[in-house]
Amino acid sequence: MTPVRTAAARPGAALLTAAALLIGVGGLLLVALTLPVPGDGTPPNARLWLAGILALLAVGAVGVRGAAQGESRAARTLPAAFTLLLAVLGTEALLRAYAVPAGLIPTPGRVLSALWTARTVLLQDTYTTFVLEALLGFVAGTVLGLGLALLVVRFRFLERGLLPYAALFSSIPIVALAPVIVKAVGLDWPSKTVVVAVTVLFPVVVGAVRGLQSASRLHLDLMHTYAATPAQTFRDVRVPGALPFVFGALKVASTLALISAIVAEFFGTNGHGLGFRIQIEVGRFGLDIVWAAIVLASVAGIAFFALVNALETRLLPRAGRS
Amino acid sequence: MTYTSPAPPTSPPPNEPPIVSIRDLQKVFPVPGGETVALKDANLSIQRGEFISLIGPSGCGKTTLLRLMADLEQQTGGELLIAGRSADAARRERQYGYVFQAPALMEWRSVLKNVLLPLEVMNVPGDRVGRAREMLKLVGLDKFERNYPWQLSGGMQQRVSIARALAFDPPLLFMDEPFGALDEITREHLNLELLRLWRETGKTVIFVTHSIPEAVFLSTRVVVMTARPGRIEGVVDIDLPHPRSDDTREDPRFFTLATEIRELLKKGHA
Amino acid sequence: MTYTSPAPPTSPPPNEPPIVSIRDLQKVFPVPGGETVALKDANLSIQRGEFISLIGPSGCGKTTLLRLMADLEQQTGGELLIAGRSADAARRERQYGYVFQAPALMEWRSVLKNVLLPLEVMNVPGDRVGRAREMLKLVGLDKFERNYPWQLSGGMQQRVSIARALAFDPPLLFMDEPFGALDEITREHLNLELLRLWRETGKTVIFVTHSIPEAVFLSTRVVVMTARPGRIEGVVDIDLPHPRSDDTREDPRFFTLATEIRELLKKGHA
Amino acid sequence: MTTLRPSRAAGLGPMLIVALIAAALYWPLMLAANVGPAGRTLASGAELDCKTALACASQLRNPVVPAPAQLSQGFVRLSTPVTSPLALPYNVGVTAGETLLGLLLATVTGIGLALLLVASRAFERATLPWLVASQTVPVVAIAPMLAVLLGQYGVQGFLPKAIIAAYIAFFPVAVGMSRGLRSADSLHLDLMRTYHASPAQTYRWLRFPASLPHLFTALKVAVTSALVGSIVAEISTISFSGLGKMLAENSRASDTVALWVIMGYGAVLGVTLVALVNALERWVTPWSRR
Amino acid sequence: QKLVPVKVQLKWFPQAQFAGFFVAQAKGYYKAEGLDVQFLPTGDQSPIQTVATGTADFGTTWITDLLTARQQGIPVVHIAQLFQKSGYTLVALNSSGIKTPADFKGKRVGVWPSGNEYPAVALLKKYGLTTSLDSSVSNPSVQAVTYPFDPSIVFPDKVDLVSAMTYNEVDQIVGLGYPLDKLKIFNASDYGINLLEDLMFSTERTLANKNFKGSGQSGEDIAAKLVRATIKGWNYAVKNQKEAVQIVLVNCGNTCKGSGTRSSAASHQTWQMAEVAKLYNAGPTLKGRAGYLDPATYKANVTLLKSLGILKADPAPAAVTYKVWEKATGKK
Ligand SMILES: Nc1ncnc2c1ncn2[C@@H]1O[C@H](COP(=O)(O)OP(=O)(O)OP(=O)(O)O)[C@@H](O)[C@H]1O
Ligand SMILES: Nc1ncnc2c1ncn2[C@@H]1O[C@H](COP(=O)(O)OP(=O)(O)OP(=O)(O)O)[C@@H](O)[C@H]1O
Ligand SMILES: Cc1ncc(C[n+]2csc(CCO)c2C)c(N)n1
Ligand SMILES: [Mg+2]
Ligand SMILES: [Mg+2]
Repeated sequence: MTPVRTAAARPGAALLTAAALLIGVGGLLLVALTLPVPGDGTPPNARLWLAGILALLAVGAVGVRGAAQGESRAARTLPAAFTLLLAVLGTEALLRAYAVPAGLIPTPGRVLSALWTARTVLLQDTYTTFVLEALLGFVAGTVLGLGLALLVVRFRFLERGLLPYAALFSSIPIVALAPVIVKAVGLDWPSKTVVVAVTVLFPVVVGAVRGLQSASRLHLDLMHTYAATPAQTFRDVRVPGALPFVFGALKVASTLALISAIVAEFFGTNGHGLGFRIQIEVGRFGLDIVWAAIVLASVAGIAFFALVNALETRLLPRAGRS
Repeated sequence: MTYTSPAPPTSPPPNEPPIVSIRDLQKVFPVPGGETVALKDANLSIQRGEFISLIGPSGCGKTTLLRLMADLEQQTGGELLIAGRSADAARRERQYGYVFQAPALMEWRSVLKNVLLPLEVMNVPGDRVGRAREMLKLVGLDKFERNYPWQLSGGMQQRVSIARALAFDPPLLFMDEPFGALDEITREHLNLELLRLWRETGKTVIFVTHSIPEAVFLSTRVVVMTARPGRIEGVVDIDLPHPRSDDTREDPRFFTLATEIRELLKKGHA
Repeated sequence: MTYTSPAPPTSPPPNEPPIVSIRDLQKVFPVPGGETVALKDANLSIQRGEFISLIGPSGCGKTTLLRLMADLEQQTGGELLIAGRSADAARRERQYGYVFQAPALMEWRSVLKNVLLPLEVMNVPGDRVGRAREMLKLVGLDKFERNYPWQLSGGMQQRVSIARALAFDPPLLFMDEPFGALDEITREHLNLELLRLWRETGKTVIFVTHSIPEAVFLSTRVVVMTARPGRIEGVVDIDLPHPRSDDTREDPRFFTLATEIRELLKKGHA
Repeated sequence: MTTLRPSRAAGLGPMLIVALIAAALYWPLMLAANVGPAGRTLASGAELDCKTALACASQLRNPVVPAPAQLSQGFVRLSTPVTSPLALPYNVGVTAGETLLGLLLATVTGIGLALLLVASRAFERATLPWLVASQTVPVVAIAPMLAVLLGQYGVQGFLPKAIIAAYIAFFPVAVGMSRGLRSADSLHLDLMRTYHASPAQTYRWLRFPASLPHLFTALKVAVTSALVGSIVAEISTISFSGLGKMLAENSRASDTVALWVIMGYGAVLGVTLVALVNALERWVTPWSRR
Repeated sequence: QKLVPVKVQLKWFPQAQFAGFFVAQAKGYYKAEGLDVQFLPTGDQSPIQTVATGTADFGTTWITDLLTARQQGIPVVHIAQLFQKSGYTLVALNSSGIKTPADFKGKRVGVWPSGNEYPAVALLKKYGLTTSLDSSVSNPSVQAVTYPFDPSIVFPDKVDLVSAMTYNEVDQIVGLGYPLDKLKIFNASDYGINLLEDLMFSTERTLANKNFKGSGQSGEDIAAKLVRATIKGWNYAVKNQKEAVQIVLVNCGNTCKGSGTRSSAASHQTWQMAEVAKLYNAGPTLKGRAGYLDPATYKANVTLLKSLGILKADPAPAAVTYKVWEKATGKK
């Protein structure tokens, strides 16, 4: 209800925003380029640079805040991009200022160049981890989870008898589960797919059951007066009410799926996958590739999350006013 | 609209069991640190084709009584039969429609789809959309069929919920203050429509209202309740002639009956 | 209860600006595939100490008008001043209390705590609990102060919400069908209590109702609205003497005024 | 309608029955899972104390699924002496402590972030995508680095595990809490507006109480996340005790049965912690009926 | 007098592999040098990382780890070499018919990840074999799989050959029901792949520190004391293995019991003690120069790592210091 402030409506503010962003981003870039890469040349006076870098970050943050005003497309997307830019440049500058060895923490610049030089291997790994393991496992786990949730809600006995055990299983960490599954299924990618499916299963069951049970009392009463069959109550009241919960669970599961796949790869692989790459490169202190793999995992995770999000807005054109 | 079997009001076929029969009915709600007696020692017998109004102070158990009859709540004592069967059996046979005190529309369905709901659930044959539109027209909302509930005013929502309850043409209607949120003109219009429907279809209606004139105008009998613990204070026979019209309200008997109910209510309030 | 400054009803101090002044007020809601004109060309001026009722068919914009005055909605056209200031400024000065069409009680607060809410928010000094209890007594719910909202019937909840709005003694009261869910006896009792309060405190009340007798009984003026697009059809001066009592309803003038409003309403409906 | 909903106090009966069914199915399933490896092991010429694949299935040294007798022996072996710092009870306690401390950190951070997210659209736009991103980073990969980073500032032992636990647990709290803070009924918001309540007052009297159910739902997710986080942290960083430490040790020693027993303890700990959150919820929100 | 606190990061769980350290601790050799030594248990993090960041002052690791870290700009320094011979093996069943490394072709080999795969890669390369670990090879002649150390996960049903340290995993495999006479063990060192294992290291900063933790002594002096006491411990341990095993057993948590659930910790550690004694009692140790890094072996290691492409260039001379060992032993 507060009137919408837009940068466009206040040219002064727009100018200020642009200036702050320019100083923040440009300044950090300049600092990062001026400072030597760790290992080349003498380490600079870190304390002095720290103050400067923090100041530039603060100026940049003011700019980001300004850029986030209004409802334009730019105002929605640019702040996140600028934040990333500031964070990356700030990290680069800090790592250079403190001359941190690349074998401990690589500078973002090195990570970027590793992304490029190792692109074929990394893309192959991403395919294995994301498509074969995470995506397939996610789909399998979701289908199973929804089916189980339906059963649980349909038969109250199962709800009381089975659901408590779901909580039990969901607190078993993948690190304990993965060796058992790898042992049972094998070292190739399907074992990781199974691990992903199992880890996705429980959030989906719990979310779907919660959603299916969140139906309004009055609506249930109404269906009761119609002597509706459970299937009808299900379709007309429970499912529409459950969708937001299910999507909430799917969003959690989408990030979980990728992490599980990577972690499961720590317990045995045939030489493919981002988890394998991370593990093998950590041993070689090739942390630039490690971080490149982490970046790819993150990007895949975000893309996955965004996909589920888009599906949600598609399927749930929520009628509610905010 | 075509309805079959215009049953003569207030004259049930002989030997038919009462459609509602209540003996010593009681409902106690447990509340933290005690209990609320919402209904106590209620006795009532309703014949098929009657139009019964329940009237009484706020919190006296009218909603509770309706919910018990609709098998939405379990009694804690006494006996309750609907058409000679248990409330549960009657519900399973889809004997009644229920208009809740709150509209209870589904926010993910448009107005039309809300009215279509019971028709879909009960798999009513024929032109369902036509039927739903007819009902919306009856309550004056045919222009809003594509709106979503939150785009309607309170009274409009309540009218959608009335249309929904009427849509599948149940023989028994429970209506919990259906016209409470409506203006007098709309209300009087709907009163007349409801009476016509009742007359033409032989439905039994059990109707909660706070308006004494409305109760007198509509009913064959008015049940007056008292508060805490909810009890039936008295039952007033409304011996005004049918069909009723605006003239009915001018009848001196109308005034006498209203006063009688008023006195009973006052007694219950004290 | 002790109230100071018993202002003479309907006679505002000279030169004071009207407490509500509306010029060509308009509110359009965008809806998918078009717009709903909820209010159009509304003009109205209300003096301090008046008791104004809004009456009109369901969906005609009564709630919308109240919400505009309460700064809960922004007009899409026209001008609106509360006590010579913007609606926003008036709200900031806590000039008014608002009783919503739905009870809007907070489910995590007991009845007493719900009534205490505005006193706590506004940090009203003195015996807040005593004040809240007094208000609950006024609406007949002093025995329920420890219950949670879901343990009350619909009408009882609405009464709690009335007690809440009265608790902090605002000079201006917006009431959206506050008595819609109440039985006639309770309603008449609360009508009298409200009138007494109004008389004794010099509050200005803007009151939405569907009951013509209620509007006539309570008001200094009745604003009759028409539906779609919502407009002010006419304003009827209620020149019945104060203080009013049960006898007022017997006044032939009462009947004339009610009929006049009725005619205006019918005209709006057509 | 009470009859349509399960009551909280649902009996333990169904759980017991399911447990019994699972117990009855366990033996045949165990045999089915192990008979393959047992056969292959025998075929490869391994010297076992059994002759047929079926007989070996219940006494493999590293079974896919351990036999009940193996489990019970393992349980006794790992649980006694009860007070020993090498036995499970003590280590469960350590992990529980780390988890709870992690949950506390996560709750404080999560609520703080939620407040910022709800209060400032700029903050939300600038950081939300990266908060999501932070959760797509495999903790196992960064936990060692994080522990090393903290270690050089003398942060060692209990705290790094709690911090790693908090790293994965804060997100559900932040999301749940911001959803909760936004869940306030629009009519209630209108009401507070008519009171001209300050934002702080609106939070205190409306948004916070309205957010509690959401917060607790999130906390139940967060507490299991925190548990997983502290176990992962124990495995991947310097640790002297804890369930994760025991998992790592026993996995290096090829003690499959021990892994199952530890997993069992972990699961029980998880359920206990969730029950604790549930109890807290019932205590904090007395008005909610169900 | 006040003891100087020293943190030492071991590279594995407590077991007889570190017998010398535990004996030195138990016999008070460290205390006698004025040191209060704490051993940090291992995790997934590399000892290099803990030492480089100062979480620990000294560590043990193996040569490839140290040199690759150095190559990535981490200023770690080799100060003493404990094991003079590699204990890395690849194990197959006799029944598999694998007789020489040349037979590995077309087989599945299980290797440990995280930099522990190099000895296997080196061995394979020596026989002209390529693995799937090298992503530049499109048609590898050996299928390599990684798994987390425990051989029972993969052996013998999922791989034909499995990595094993002479002193640990070999006995675990025996515990799975395959006595030594059923196994064919390929010792990497027998095939000229002798990448040195357990060594002690620190950082340039620590060694150059003039006032180690306010003790008034230099980092190098502390290092020398630590090395001296450790070598003393090792010498005692390999001579008194029974007693050493008893001391080790006090230090282990759940890790000493060896394979499966049946073999006792004591018998497994007795085996392990005997095996590590063989690795300790080799090369310079036999010439009374325990702890000395034989320059020729070091050079051979560097050459091997360069030929594998793991090292791009010769490591900086500062990667190794003999000063500490000389100070500790008084030898040259
Ligand atoms: N679920 C419940 N738990 C506890 N008490 C309840 C519950 N439902 C209703 N009550 C109590 O039962 C009594 C009767 O309630 P009911 O809703 O039947 O009243 P009513 O006659 O419909 O009132 P109104 O006209 O205000 O709607 C009230 O005192 C109410 O507080
Ligand atoms: N948020 C909204 N979006 C779209 N249309 C709306 C919205 N709110 C109200 N309307 C429309 O505005 C008109 C006036 O609504 P309002 O709630 O003011 O009616 P009312 O006079 O209070 O009716 P009632 O007596 O039934 O409460 C209605 O036609 C309604 O459909
Ligand atoms: C018992 C035992 N098993 C494996 C390793 C791991 N490890 C350490 S050095 C090295 C390379 C061998 O040349 C390997 C594989 C260990 N430390 N101790
Ligand atoms: Mg009611
Ligand atoms: Mg309204």
